[in-house]
Amino acid sequence: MSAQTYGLIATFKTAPSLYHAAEAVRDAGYRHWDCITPFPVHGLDKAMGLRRSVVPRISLIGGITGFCTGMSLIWWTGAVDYKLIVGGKPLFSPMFAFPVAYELTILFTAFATIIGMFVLNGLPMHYHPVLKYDQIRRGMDDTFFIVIEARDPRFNAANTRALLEQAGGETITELDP
Amino acid sequence: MGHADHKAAAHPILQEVRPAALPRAVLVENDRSFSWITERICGIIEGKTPVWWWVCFILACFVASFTVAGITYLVATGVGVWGHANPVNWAWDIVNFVFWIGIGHAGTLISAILCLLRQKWRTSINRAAEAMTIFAVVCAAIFPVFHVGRVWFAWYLFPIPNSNAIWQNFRSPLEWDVFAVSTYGTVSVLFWYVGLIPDLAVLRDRFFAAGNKVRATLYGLFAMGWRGSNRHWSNYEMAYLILAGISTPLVLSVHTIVSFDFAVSLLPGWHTTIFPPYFVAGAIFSGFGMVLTLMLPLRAVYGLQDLITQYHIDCMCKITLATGTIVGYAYGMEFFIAWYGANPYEGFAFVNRAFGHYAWAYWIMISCNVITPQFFWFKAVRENTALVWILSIFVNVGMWFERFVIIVTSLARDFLPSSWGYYSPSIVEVFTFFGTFGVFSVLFLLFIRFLPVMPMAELKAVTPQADVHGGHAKH
Amino acid sequence: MSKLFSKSANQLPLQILIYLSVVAGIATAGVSYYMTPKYTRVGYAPVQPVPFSHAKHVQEVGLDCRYCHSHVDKSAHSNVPTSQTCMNCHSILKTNSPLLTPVRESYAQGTPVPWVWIHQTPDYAYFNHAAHVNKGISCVECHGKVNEMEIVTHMQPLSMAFCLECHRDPASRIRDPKDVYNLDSARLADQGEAGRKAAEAFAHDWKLLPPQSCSGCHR
Amino acid sequence: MKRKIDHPAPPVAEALTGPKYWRSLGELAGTPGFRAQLEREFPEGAAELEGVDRRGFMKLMAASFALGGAGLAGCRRPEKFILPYGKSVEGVIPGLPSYYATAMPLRQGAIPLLAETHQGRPTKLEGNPTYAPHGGAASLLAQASVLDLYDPDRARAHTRGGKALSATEVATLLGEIAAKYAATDGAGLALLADESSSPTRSRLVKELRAKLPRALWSEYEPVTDQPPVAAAQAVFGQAVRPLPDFAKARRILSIDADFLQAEAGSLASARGFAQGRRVDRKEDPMNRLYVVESGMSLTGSMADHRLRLASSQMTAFTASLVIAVYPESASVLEPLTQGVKLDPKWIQACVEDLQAHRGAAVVVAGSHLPAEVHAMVHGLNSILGAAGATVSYLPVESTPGATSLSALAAAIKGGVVKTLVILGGNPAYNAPADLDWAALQRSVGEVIRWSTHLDETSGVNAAATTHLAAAHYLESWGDARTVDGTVVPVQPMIQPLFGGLTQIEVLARLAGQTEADPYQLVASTVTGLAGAGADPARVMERFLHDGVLAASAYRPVTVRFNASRAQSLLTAVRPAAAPAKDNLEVRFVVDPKVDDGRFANNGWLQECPDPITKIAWDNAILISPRLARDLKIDPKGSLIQVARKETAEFRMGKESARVFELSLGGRTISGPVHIQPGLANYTVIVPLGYGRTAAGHVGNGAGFNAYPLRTTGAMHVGLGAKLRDSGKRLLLANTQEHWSMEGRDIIREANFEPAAKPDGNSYRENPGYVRKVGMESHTPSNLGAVGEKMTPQERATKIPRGNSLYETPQFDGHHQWGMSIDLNTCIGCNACVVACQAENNIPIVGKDQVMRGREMHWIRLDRYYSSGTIDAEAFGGEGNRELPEDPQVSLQPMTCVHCELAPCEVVCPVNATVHDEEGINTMAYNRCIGTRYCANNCPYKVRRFNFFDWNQRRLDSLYLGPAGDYGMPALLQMAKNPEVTVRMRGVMEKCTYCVQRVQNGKIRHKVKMAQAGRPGDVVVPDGTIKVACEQTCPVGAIVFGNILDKDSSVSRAKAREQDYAVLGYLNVRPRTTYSGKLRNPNPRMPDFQPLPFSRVEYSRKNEPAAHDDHGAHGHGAEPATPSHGGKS
Repeated sequence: MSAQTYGLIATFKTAPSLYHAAEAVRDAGYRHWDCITPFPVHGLDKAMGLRRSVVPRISLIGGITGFCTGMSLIWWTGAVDYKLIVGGKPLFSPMFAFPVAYELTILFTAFATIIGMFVLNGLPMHYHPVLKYDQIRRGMDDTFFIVIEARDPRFNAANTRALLEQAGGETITELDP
Repeated sequence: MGHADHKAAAHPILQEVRPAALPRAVLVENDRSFSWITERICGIIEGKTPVWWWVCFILACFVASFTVAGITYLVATGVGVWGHANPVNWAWDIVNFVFWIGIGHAGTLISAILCLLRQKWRTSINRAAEAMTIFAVVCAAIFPVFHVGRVWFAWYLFPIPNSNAIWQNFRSPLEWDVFAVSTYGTVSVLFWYVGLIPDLAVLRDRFFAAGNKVRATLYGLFAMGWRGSNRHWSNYEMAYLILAGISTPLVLSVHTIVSFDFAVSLLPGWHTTIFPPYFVAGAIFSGFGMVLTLMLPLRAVYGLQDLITQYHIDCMCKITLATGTIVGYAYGMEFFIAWYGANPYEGFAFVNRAFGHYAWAYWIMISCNVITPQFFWFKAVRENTALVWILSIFVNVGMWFERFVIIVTSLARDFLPSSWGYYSPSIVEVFTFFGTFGVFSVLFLLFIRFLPVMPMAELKAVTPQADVHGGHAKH
Repeated sequence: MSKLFSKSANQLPLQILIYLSVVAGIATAGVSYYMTPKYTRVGYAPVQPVPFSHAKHVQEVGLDCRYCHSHVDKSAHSNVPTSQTCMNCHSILKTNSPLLTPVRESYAQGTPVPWVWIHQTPDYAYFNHAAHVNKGISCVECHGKVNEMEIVTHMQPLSMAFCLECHRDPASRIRDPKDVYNLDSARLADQGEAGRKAAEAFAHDWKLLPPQSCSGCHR
Repeated sequence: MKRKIDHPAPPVAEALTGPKYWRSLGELAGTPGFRAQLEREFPEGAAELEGVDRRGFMKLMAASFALGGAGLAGCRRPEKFILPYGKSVEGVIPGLPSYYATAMPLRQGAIPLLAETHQGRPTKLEGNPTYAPHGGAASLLAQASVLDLYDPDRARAHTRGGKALSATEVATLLGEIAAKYAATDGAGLALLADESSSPTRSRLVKELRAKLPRALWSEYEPVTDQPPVAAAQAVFGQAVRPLPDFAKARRILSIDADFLQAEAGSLASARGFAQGRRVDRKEDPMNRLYVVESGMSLTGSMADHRLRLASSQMTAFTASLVIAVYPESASVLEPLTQGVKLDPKWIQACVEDLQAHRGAAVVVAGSHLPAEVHAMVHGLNSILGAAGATVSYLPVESTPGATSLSALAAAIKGGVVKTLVILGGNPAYNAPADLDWAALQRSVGEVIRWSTHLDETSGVNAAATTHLAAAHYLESWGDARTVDGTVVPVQPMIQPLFGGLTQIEVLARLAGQTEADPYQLVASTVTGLAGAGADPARVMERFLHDGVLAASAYRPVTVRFNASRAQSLLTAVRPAAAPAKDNLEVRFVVDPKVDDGRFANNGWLQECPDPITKIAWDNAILISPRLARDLKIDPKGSLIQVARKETAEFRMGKESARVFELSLGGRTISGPVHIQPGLANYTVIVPLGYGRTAAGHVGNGAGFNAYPLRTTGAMHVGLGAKLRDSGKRLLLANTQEHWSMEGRDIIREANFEPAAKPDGNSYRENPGYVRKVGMESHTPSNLGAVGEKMTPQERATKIPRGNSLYETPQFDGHHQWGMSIDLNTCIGCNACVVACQAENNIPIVGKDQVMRGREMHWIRLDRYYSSGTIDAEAFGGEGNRELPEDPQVSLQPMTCVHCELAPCEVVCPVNATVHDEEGINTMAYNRCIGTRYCANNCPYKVRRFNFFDWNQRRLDSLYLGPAGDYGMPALLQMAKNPEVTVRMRGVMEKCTYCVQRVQNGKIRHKVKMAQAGRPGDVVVPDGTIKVACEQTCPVGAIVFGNILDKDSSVSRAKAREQDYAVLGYLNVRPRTTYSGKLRNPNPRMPDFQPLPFSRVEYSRKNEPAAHDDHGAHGHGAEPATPSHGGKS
């Protein structure tokens, strides 16, 4: 059975109930599980035991790349490839190169951040078992879910369902893979 | 927005101390439920297209056609169809550019700076404000692109390797502008889009449920398969925070660089170091003016009084007042610096601004930008929506004239009196500018018709029932 | 809720991304290959009104470049010879060749022979032949080995980048002044260590300072 | 590989050969009717255009000129062709210009020229340096005359009653007339011609009159530019004419004489005047110029003392002067001065100064003044010892028996004229109104008219007139004399484009010669003049090569002033009533640009602003500020007058002039009124030469015609005129809106000599006075301590950092170019403006665009007035409301100054304007995208933007865009300099220091040196490269050269202590610097000013209190309140 199922999904009506249920699932030691919320619920990361996102590191790499790109582009074009005397200004100076390097820093940071976010989230993923759940529309609207995946080593259809029920989950359903 | 409180909540000491909650302003009135918010906002998109929308849309298209016609004529014939001439080589083109860019700034400001400053009241207006930013940047970009003499060579502005082996001049503020404005446009679109993803997912599912597969697919494609996973929210929130974080210096840098177009030159009246803060303040000022001008009618038409509350209007009026006063201070400071600098050329530029050929423009600017916002000191004014709306239009007019005064009066009478001149616009530029309001309106109308005008996820996050700790945030 | 997107839709974004990258890559490569002078100019070998063979006239007859392209060392232009120049010999040789009809007619009527223009710089670029051939730059640098060509072919891109290559490093391109019109000669810099030294000395003694800014070529 | 190409089919030879081919650009561009136009343009002259080098021709084309259509080979690129000559042309090297000596004939004084031709196309004219008095200078008119050659409005064929005549038919026709009138001894034949200095014409006229003694020969010029011979005849008993030598004169008094521009020989005069004016070191002497005039001429603008006086009162003034010099004459002259108020102190001090410089003083009087004034001036010059020293007297060679126009008119009225031959001139347009010339001409049975255009005169009864197309002088063989009598050749540069005839050819045929070859006609005159001994072939060769005939100048004659004969002339004269508000004096002046109207169809001249009024494309009725106030039409100004009030009303930047009706003696004209400071209060100045109706596309409708107001009795000055407002307005294209320097340090002036009480402000006391004026005088040096210590040569290459944030890259070129402009000698003649236009293919833009401020001139003349009454209050005030009645004028040629730290370059986003290795601020048109940022950031506002496709679009349909015609007429293409890119729309342009001349000069020198075995000798010797403005400058005010060479003339000019950089405080370090202007007022004169007005204004404006600590430097001195003006 567990081979045929993606996992279990439980419904929670309010944010606090979800929060406490998440704490319970976390404490039960599950790793492959998730909360589905219509908006980012404060504190839920901690309740789920999630670590701080690594997006900032990717952003930092992007930013540094952007800055270096800007500076080296301006240095190479102006002071190496084609040395033109423009208004008596030096061939290269970090001062006049700064605005462009600065803008490129931001641009590259933005790209890195978004790409990083997508990659970390595994998006775009238009097909997903959770999305097939017929109540998922409510999950985008006003209802909260907890999904525990079958591939979790601790997953056991009965125990897991019991855990969710205990935590206050309603309408606990198995998801097709 | 959640991350801020989340961090505060995470702090152990705060958790223990549990400080007494200050009474908070009501951001969503009448204690609305989550689904009320969803219904209300998605309803705008799902409902039948109202007649007024069609009327406005056709009117906007008509107005936009003026820009299209004006630009077509310009490109086919030459920049001479505008009123430019020596010594005024920049006029309405750059005035309009700076004007639109300035308007755009409020959008980024509301979404990014207020986000960083944990001003939760921004949530109801930030989506529309960001849209406004993007559309304003589109309108702004029209002018610098088409004001050049040979627009078909505008690609020379980008560092593309070519067989002429020549590169750009990165000392030019105009080249900085190219990077600043294109970065600004790109980042604004990305920021806006990232904010839209969860809402697009809502629309995807709702349209699917309603059986409209085509629109569900379209929204679905752009929703990228968003499923509300909290693991996603975690990265998403962080990315959104970073985007807000970089948008803030970006928005400041963009208008700083736009002001460099003038500050870096040596023209009296342009050559002044106070331009960057002065321009940024002016941009915020004009941007909030425009936000008010747009949001107040929208609020009335769609009955969003519970989402855009009197508190929001009050906040925006106060910001307008503050920035307007900064701008007024800058006007005064310019005169002081000119006098204190004891440079006769500089001194004359400012005296001439106030009392020369273009004094009328200067005094329009002063009355609209310095005097108008002072009405916002009065609570009665701030609470009178109609009056706020009218004053916001004055602010828009005043800020347009500010750019006109800076650009045209300085150029018209510079160093050598022999080359002094007078600029007056041709009908072509007047219509081209007029048309950009149509361009903006077309885009904005499309936006309110097809995209959620408010960020549902964010709105829900600021409702009392979103708090996982139950009562303590309840007032 | 049933499926809006099928499982295969998950591959779609990646596929689109790859597809776009490939298209963009091809477009970039195509533009930089097909739309630059290296392609649009190099290899141009139009049919001329008279099938004049440089190879024959230089290698068999032994004509110097300057016999026909007179004043190349004085003028900005390297003159294309008048029909009279052709007729100097062809009034005696091959007087009845049908191939030479345009030349004879031109000479008789004073009308020009419409030679197709091959090595053509843009109107805003002012190339001066005299300035180059008198400074050790051989014809071959820009025109290739015309002495071996049956049909004159455009050999170098003659783009601004091409000009700059040499203007930035003239010493590597110069020839001994006596070899300028000898298209089979080698550049000084290609003649071993002694040649390289000679090239350096040449550049120094002749105070070679080819312009690298606009005014050198654009007026 | 990519090598394989589909070869296009070989071009069909027939389709491509022939003259059609090189001109077929238009066809390829798809201009409809191009062929037809071609036939019209080159009906006969096509042959010599064959084989014009196509590559040179192609250089004309702007980057935009895309060749499509017929020649397109596949999609690679359009096919173009090289079209060599069929037969080699001797002496022509395609790609190298040839220079030939010629001369531009103009009334009595020709201008010797060198014409630059490119494969048979003359494109540029320069003065012939062999003719020493001009020293290689050419005038404004000479510079522009090359465009007349290519005027598309020229008569394109000989016609009779509208039908074309062939050259043979014309010869037959003229032969028939000759034969017909030979039978009557010429009775019934009358000839009317304009003046000419041509010895050949003079010879032919003599021949003609010998053959046809009863034929009438009359000469008419609407304006005179030489003193009347009658006066000299009266006082000397000899027909002589004075030729002043201004170079020798230390004191000059000009009585209403604009000898720097309007008078004959102005080029030589200006050059001589500048020689006496130029001050390189403080030891150098400087001449002093007194001017008494009614108008505001260029000469007046140079005056050290200027007295405004009505022209009709010049007699009284001259008489007073003579009395002061020679009191014995009082009895005779006193009556002449009756009723005229003159300041006796002014006259006394002036006379004392002139007398103190006996033998080095000269008095000149305007040609338009009556004979009695000239008689008195002759007397004055005799007394002052000027005769033989600063004035020589040349014999006058006039055509014997030439009658006046009035006499001819009488003859026509009398019905004796059966055939009238009108050679040149334009009497229907410019004859005195009382003659009613058009009616007279219509009454003559047969009229034969020879002229370049089908003008007003040709249009009178056109159906019955035979019109002979005249050749332009650049298409003609001829000869002429310069003002000193030197014979110069007129040599054709090109076969007549429209088969035109020369005047001498027509005359020779009328005189019965059947083989009238103009070359032979000239050759026989010249060899005749050269004397019997000389080898004729050698004489002609020399003559044509040098461009002058050696020792052919008139020999000065010695004259003796006969006082009693003068007395008899003067006793009859009575002073005229003083002009007043309701009795205005009208003074007709020759226009500096269109002359008497003959150059009206020249776009370069029309677009060139008047040197004083700065109005282009129009003339205007000039009135004084006083009269304007009386008429209540002086501009209102604004509530708070932050800058000085304009002299004209500007609406949206365009001068909106009131149209007034000016009536004189029952005749009325109407024209726009322009307030001109410096005029005599009640004198109205009316420039002639405008309002043409049949000049051509350019000249028609420009300005108003003033000739209908002129009568035989009042040709130059008329009294009793009235002005009446018509209520209408006319927009004028004024290129300079603001007239005041606003107390800025732009033109730095000082008095030459100290005042009676020395105050350290004069040049002699402080030659470096320019450094005590302006922002730099009290700010740290821009060069820094290190830079200050450098030599100018080091500064040019190392570019000292000064106090800058940045270290600047060094310039490593072999030369460093620089320019110096001497404001002290510049007379503002505008020759540089048009010379630059011709050299650099600068388009004209038309009146409408000039009004908008889009004129394209790379060099302009800024003209400022100063009156010392500027208001010092920060927010303006009363002093700014006053229009100066008697201003000082300061002129400044302004062009790109090639800043070393150029602000324009920094702001260009695409590197379209950068510096080259030799210090030139270059402009790469093909890189420019047209952001116009550079123009905004140029403090000198010298950059010009191509708002439209000026070259390819018709000026009257610029706003139609693609709906209008595209392409430049082939004829105008021929006028373009192949060495300079023709700019397309959307690009910026500006002075390039004639980079084409610089580059070609360098290449020519390097090639020469390499071929001479001195390849390392790459530095061009000083003087080899001359830029266009420098080369034509009559006063040598502009010097260009290599500043690395410390002995070059430019280095020496820049070493003058009064050398300064305009707006130097900006630290842009211009390569073009200016030498300060000096004024040389006489401290004993009542109107002496201890400081030039511009300096007074500078001090007033820059708060004397704040500058007290710099008082020692001289600019802080409290200025004297000007003696006139003041706050009213």
